[in-house]
Amino acid sequence: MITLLYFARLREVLASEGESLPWPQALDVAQLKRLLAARGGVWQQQFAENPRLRAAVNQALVADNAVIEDGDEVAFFPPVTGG
Amino acid sequence: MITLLYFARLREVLASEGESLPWPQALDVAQLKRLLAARGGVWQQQFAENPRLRAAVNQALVADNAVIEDGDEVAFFPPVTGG
Amino acid sequence: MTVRVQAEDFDLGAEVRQLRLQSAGAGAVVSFVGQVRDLNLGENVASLTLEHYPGMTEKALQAIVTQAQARWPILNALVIHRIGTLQPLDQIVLVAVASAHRGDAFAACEFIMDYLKTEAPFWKKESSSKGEQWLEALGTDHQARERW
Amino acid sequence: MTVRVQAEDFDLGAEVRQLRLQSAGAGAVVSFVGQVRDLNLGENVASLTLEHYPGMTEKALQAIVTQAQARWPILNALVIHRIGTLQPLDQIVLVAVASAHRGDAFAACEFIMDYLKTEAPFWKKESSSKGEQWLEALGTDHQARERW
Repeated sequence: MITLLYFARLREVLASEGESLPWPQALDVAQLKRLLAARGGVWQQQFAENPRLRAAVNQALVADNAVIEDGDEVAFFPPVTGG
Repeated sequence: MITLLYFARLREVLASEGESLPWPQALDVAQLKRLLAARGGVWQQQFAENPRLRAAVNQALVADNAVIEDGDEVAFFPPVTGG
Repeated sequence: MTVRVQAEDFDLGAEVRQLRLQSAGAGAVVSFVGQVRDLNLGENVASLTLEHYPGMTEKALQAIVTQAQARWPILNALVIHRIGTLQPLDQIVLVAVASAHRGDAFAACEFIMDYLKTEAPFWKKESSSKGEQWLEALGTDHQARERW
Repeated sequence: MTVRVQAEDFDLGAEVRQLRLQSAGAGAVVSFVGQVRDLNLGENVASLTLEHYPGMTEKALQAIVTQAQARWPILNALVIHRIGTLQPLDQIVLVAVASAHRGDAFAACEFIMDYLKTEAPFWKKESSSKGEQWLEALGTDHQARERW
């Protein structure tokens, strides 16, 4: 299983704070995004058509080729706007 | 007359906070320094042999070619070290 | 080096005082305070809500401070970032850096702010007379970070 | 824009709070506090005495702030410089700048400090275990000013 977390505008658009997902094999972030986009609707919009989407694996920002292992915490969110 | 003021280390070396000086004609800062250096001793050292001496006329930093008029306030001091 | 994420306000005077008295050899403390602007994007801002990613936020801020320490000989640094709902003129963020010489404190403080703006997981949602909206990241923030 | 030369200590928190609340549209306040180092030139400093040139000092500080205003879109600025005898860890100087965006506040605050260090008529005399001595101006301060 992996833990998925959604933040800020993405959380509102998906109407979800996160979820658990079975994770039988190591895939990368790009592959996870395709998997989520395949749900269609807002999932397709956010994970396939949103170049500004950011990803973190185990609380560190990563690029799309970062590999996700079973047990990882994966977060998706818009560009940060703190400070 | 002009008013002369000495500050910080210069004030201590000259043992003077300042003085008034008759000023019959407009001279520049370099000429005033030669006039003061002619007093000899520490005056010679400070006004003829001290390239780090700074001058202000009417409370604005000036170069040696600034002209001093009757009634002006002229200050001499070491490089500033505030902040 | 201290990093805090909190809903409560902070006391700039008390924080900087503690920082400078705890930093042996410090001659300079540079601090940055960000506040909620009373005018934003031309609309009256009624309030601003800051969301964050608990856990990652603290790690990201600590990593930013560690990078600053590696680049400048700083003696101490403090980052406080608020979360929750804030009103116009409320303080949002404090970054303070103590060092022996002022140039290092200025550089490290600005560096930390520039990195915080682009790497720390906070998001701002604004309530104004036009309703609610998430703030968009600014291109200028990314340019600011690229300088370093 | 405010410039003060005073023997009394100042309250960073209160001063910055006033500055930011009085600056409509301000999103950022950068402040610099200089303090008496507890170690200076390798000798224990017992105290530091600041002499100034009354009248010229205020004019020089005002001129420095005016230059900063001309160069950056700053909303407000404050300079407080202490005179008289100070102890280690006492505050010496405060420069605070409010602006809409942080880059301008950082630049203007550092510019004011760099100019103050080379143009404002203050002189420091140090009392240490080795006796009294006037501090020499640093070449690095002139280099810092030349950057701008």
